[in-house]
Amino acid sequence: MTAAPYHPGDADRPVVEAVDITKRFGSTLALSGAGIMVRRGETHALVGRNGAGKSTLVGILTGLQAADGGAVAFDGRPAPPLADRDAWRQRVACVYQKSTIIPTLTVAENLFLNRHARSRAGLIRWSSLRREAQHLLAQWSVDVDVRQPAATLSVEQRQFVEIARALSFGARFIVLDEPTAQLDAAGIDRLFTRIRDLRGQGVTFLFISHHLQEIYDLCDRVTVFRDARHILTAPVAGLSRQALVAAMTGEDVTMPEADHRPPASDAPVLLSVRDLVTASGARLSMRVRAGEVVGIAGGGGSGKVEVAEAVVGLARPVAGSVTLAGRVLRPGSVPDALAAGVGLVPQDRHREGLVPGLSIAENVTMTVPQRIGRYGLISRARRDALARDTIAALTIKAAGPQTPVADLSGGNQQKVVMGRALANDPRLLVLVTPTAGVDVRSKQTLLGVVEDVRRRGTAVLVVSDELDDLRICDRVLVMFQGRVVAEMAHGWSDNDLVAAMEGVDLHHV
Amino acid sequence: MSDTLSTGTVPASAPPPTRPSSRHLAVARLRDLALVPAIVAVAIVGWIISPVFLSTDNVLNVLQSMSEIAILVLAQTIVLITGKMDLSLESTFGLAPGIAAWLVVDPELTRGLGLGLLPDAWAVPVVLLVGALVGAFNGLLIVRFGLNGFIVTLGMLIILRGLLTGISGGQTFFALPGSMTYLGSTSWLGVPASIWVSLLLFAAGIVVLGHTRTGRALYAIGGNADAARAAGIRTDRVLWVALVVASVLAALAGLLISGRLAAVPAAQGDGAIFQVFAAAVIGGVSLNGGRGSVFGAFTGVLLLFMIINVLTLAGVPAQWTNFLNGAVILVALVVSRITGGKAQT
Amino acid sequence: MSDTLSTGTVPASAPPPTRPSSRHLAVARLRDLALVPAIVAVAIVGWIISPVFLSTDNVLNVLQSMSEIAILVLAQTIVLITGKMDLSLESTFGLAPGIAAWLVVDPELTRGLGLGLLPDAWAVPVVLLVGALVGAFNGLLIVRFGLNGFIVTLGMLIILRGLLTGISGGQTFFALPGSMTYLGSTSWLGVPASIWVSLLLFAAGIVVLGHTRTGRALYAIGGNADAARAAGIRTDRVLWVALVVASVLAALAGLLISGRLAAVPAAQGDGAIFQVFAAAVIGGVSLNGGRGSVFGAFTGVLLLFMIINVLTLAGVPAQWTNFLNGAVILVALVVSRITGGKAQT
Amino acid sequence: CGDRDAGTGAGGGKPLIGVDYPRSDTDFWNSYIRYVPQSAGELGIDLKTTNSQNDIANLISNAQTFMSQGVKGVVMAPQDTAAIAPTLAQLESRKIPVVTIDTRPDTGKVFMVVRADNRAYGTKACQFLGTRLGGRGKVVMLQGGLDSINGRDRTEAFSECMAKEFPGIKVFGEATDWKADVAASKLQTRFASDPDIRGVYMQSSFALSGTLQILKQRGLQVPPTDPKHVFVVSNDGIPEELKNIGDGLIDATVSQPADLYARYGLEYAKAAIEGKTYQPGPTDHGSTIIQVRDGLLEDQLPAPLVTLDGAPVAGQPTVKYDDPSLWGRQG
Ligand SMILES: Nc1ncnc2c1ncn2[C@@H]1O[C@H](COP(=O)(O)OP(=O)(O)OP(=O)(O)O)[C@@H](O)[C@H]1O
Ligand SMILES: Nc1ncnc2c1ncn2[C@@H]1O[C@H](COP(=O)(O)OP(=O)(O)OP(=O)(O)O)[C@@H](O)[C@H]1O
Ligand SMILES: [Mg+2]
Ligand SMILES: [Mg+2]
Repeated sequence: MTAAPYHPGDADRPVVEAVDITKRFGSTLALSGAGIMVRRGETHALVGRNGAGKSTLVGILTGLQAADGGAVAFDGRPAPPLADRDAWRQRVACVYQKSTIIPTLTVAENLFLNRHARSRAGLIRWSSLRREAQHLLAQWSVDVDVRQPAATLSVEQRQFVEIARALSFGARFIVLDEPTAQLDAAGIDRLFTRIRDLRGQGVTFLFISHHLQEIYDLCDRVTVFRDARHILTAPVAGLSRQALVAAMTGEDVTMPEADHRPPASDAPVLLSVRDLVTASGARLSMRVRAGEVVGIAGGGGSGKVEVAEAVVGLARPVAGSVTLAGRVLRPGSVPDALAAGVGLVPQDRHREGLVPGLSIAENVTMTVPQRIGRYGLISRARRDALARDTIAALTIKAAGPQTPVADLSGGNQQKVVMGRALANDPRLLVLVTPTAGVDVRSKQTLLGVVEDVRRRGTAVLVVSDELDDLRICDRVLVMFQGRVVAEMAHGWSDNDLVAAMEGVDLHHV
Repeated sequence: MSDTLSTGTVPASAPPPTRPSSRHLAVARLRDLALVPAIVAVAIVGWIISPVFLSTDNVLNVLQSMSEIAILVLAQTIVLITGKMDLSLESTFGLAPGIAAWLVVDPELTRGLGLGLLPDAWAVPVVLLVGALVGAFNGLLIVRFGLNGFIVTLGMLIILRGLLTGISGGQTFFALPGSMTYLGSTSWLGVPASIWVSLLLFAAGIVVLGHTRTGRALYAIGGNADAARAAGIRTDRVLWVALVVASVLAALAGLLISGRLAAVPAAQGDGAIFQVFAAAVIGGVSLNGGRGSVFGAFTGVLLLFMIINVLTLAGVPAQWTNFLNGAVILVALVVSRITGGKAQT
Repeated sequence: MSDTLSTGTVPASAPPPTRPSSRHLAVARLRDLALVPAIVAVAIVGWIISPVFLSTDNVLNVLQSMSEIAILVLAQTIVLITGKMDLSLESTFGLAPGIAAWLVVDPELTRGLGLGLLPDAWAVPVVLLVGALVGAFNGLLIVRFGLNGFIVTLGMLIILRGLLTGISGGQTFFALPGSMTYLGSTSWLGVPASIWVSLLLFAAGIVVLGHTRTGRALYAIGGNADAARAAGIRTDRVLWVALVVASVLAALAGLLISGRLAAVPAAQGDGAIFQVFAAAVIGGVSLNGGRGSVFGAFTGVLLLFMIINVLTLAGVPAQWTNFLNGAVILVALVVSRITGGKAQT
Repeated sequence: CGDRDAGTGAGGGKPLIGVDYPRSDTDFWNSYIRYVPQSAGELGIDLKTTNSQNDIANLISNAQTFMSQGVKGVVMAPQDTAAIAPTLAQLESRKIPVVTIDTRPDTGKVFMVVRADNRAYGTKACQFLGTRLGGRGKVVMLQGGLDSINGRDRTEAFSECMAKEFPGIKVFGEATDWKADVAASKLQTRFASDPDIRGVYMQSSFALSGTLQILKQRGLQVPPTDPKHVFVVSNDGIPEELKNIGDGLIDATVSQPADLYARYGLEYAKAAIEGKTYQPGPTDHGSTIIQVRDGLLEDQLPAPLVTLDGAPVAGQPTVKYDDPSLWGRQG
């Protein structure tokens, strides 16, 4: 990282200031007279619920999109024209929320896209480019061959490639839009260490996250957006968590401590997984009683998602069996799992959760065609009625059941996925990272729903590495490198769980 | 962050940001009707150019001459909605009746063309069977082996056309049995049967794609195949079905035109696929899957054939007909882009 | 997770899950050479069928007869890598020299065909200019107006072909000026110039697409256009350039074949696009953009033409040539799928 | 056999001749394709054959292949008469004689052109329709493809003859691209706009069955004596047409001599290899060789008009539909 010369004279001028920004997408007002001011050298947090307009502001601050109204200034000077990408890139680097990795290109090329090392003849020098790439990734302990296509990277490795690239421009101002959503605890640690390092060198950050704790750990000041508007900007230190959430949600919510009531110990065993072995070698055996919420925790690559997918039939296990309420599920068959009463919230809502072009009603009822019609014919009225129920129950913000899910904000989309999982009144609900990228308020709703269904006797599997998700579980199985290494009853301490996920057994050192 | 969790009652949520999405809905529904004004306009222009244009005779003529291509468009629409494409339909259109004729036609009557292996009654079943087999083979390569649909069906287009040339020796099959010519040449209630057949198929298509489980599954697969699979839709099976149904429809369309011509020329359907794509896309069917309607596709093919008919009636010079056809397609495309309002990707 | 965040030192990360990445890499590099064994095999088979196959004469024949299509394949490869497609190339191939001939050819010499408006020296610049204009028009509709590339260029294919039929009245332009016939008919060092030209263009293509920022920008756009834009690539401009370059290449290829024929038939290039796509895809170029190489495309077109040549030498029955051509494409596709090892999407 | 090159051709002294078929997807050319090996057998010729699939670029490459294979003569039917010139020049430089079938190259030297006069087809059809309609009424001409020289010749001759000799007849020319379905729908459109159409001239048999279906659908298949009768003239002379004339479904066709194309194409090629030469004038097979330009001879084979009764039309003789000399009656 080459430190650019520091001009003390500029210190009072904000690194970036956006005033009165308005942005529309068709009929959606994404930003309405919103603004932000980031001071030199600070780490500034931007928070707000899903769809508040955070990422849209990022797009405007980094010159990817033009605002419909308002002005952006860097160091007190107006922002360069949109076409002049180079000028923008000198002022600001960014890790976008949406992946900007090009899967068909090699890791090395992704890191140096459009700024390849060139010989004097103007031709790309691939060998030196690879060397630089290797060097860059080594700093982040990302151990991959830079010659392989980026498509082969894990989600986490990709995120590090994005981060490494953004930080390698030598920009003095860096925007991070939910950089931690895809990282495990160790990865987040590495990132934060690095951010603190750079901050020490005078680099300014704009940091977006739905993990409020990260805001308190890392940031100096925070700006809150709500419903496309700027609500407040204040020093983090002086703002209570309560006040912050109130600003985000616009209501003074009290946060009662979860009153955990374990299921009756005589409840029948509903799900039993026997010697399940996935294609990648992860193993799982367990029994879950009716009304029980069981967590499966683990870091990246621990195999937790693979076993969950094998249980619900999304992936075909190599060995083992899954029995739900006495019925042995056909391996690798989602329809059979559905028929037996499995509801699923898959890991990635964009990839497996939603058909963006179709309406909420169609998405929600996709797993239950038999409930909305007979003889293969679909009754629109029944479908819409069912969807309206879901919309009400999960407080999905939408005009109606016919709204295409592509028009919803992330949190609301996730609720639709949850609605789809609940549509067939499941006996077993499997939730894979159910609250990823979801704002605090929506998180509350979603986890509240879990509490409701478990009361009705549904067994729930929560597959996640989010401590918040796992806190509602009666017990948590911790996986590490494909094996269950620990089981923790409700009331575990965060330290123990995190240590177990990292393969360290604190009690047997 | 445990303090953010609440297992108590869900508090009333903040009022949603205003979204005039009812307008959005209206647009979505209107998209189906997007071409209707254009159709009316062409009808008026046609009537001004030649009063004959709106005569029953000419209207039936337009409907009949578009009926076979329309069924191809329906077939292609089904495949396009799943996010695939099937170029080979134009060859199936010729091959299916060609094979039936080859197996059935008496070599005595046609100087050795045809084998006369099967009795006449088999002709129509064979046509449909060939369609089903072609569809199944496409399915094998595309769904099972994961080959790219565009290039598989491109190869099949060439192969099937070559197969027809091979078995017919490039000649036209004549002396078709009555069962093969019946549908294409008879009239019901004074209206050619092929018009009835195509209209009925479109009506069925509207119902199936709009109001049945399988139909909606096509949209789900086209919109996001992984999500459809996770929702318990047997995506592979539905894709096979779509490909087979499309090929069978193409075979049926081929049967109709063979009936109308009372013959199967070796070049039957040659180049038709361009028109088929154009009609489907003008009718609002997306090439990326998941979007479009059967009714829209129908308006697309209707508009195209009305314009061709007007051009014929107006007697445009022969060397400029191709140019005008192309121009019509491009203009219709741009217009449908403007009325549709969304960038096509 | 607050408790894990405050540590100062970076903890040693867990060992990453093992990935057989070296094997993966080998495959990636080998994909370029995937067709070489097939080419060698065909050469051997060809030589067994007819010893003439490997004679200099015949090799030059194969290279020359593929040279123009090969340039079209190069053009299509450039467009495909950006994730678009250009069907209209086959019409530009005929139209560009057609317009030049129309403007230049003396009507006295050709029974009224042609206008004789421009001096002979203008012919070649006009050919290239027409190519550039067609590409720019495609760019206008696709890049600027956001229309779907497949359907725009399909419309353009029909329109441009119709335009050529229109200006020529369907006839063949002949009596071309020497400047138009030179490249297509002369020989350098005993090898036809069109072979040199096509090889040089491919070499240039390999360098540009593999080793310049613009070339890599094509791949980036094809892989993920939004990401490419975020990386500072002017995606719109690069797409325009790709479309214009492709059309100019098509025009140049048309010039070569017109030179070889000393004429511009109205049907020049008719149906060639099928072969072009087949060659590119067999050569490993993805229809979804972002993947494929110029060298691979070259091996694709070489393989196709070698097989066609072998079939010709073997004297397959006329009726079955089409079928065999189609079968060859399909088989090559399946084989390249097996050697490539990845499902094509 | 010629003694110059004896022994170099395969099969001990039989001359090796390359024949390129122009296309294999039409009835007419497939008949030709069937006659070629037959005639080659009769004439004692070794054959190499290729198929240029209606694409001049293929034809050029095939000619190259012939040269590589060492053929001594080439028979081809270039559908593009301008673009073939460089290939002819190349063959000439290798001293390989060329006979073209069906078309006459615009430039370049060939040993002999074997063809029937396509303009005469159009004129014959015009005279037949003109006299039968009594010089009045409306006729539809189903043209072939605009990019085909033969189609253009027929169109021009028919239109010119109608304009000159039967100005009372209105001609609707419809381009069909040689496609049966296009022809059918255009004809139907014409019947919709002008129900009083009395004659149809189709430039090739491709439109045959579609036309018959339309006439049947409209109830117009009535005997010639009925005033509603629509006179139909076809072109090619394939067996189906002859049968239809016999059944009274169509009225006439022009018989293109597919068999003679094959036979004389090969015969002239063989003669050229043997060093024979020809002069303008009548031939031994009822045709005439004419010199169309310097160094270009053309054997114009008879292409008779075939009718139900074989009675002369406008003073020209016609052939009765069941005459055994017609190629469509053989085989
Ligand atoms: N390209 C787009 N087209 C249409 N609507 C869009 C587009 N981008 C964003 N929106 C809409 O604008 C609003 C703001 O979106 P934005 O992505 O800025 O939210 P966010 O605050 O980043 O939310 P999240 O926390 O879920 O990332 C949302 O309603 C979203 O649906
Ligand atoms: N020289 C010919 N001799 C006999 N019949 C011909 C001739 N030319 C054309 N025809 C008739 O027209 C049909 C096709 O002719 P031609 O080869 O000229 O087509 P084309 O214009 O190249 O057509 P396409 O558009 O299909 O390429 C044949 O079925 C044949 O009956
Ligand atoms: Mg966001
Ligand atoms: Mg053609």
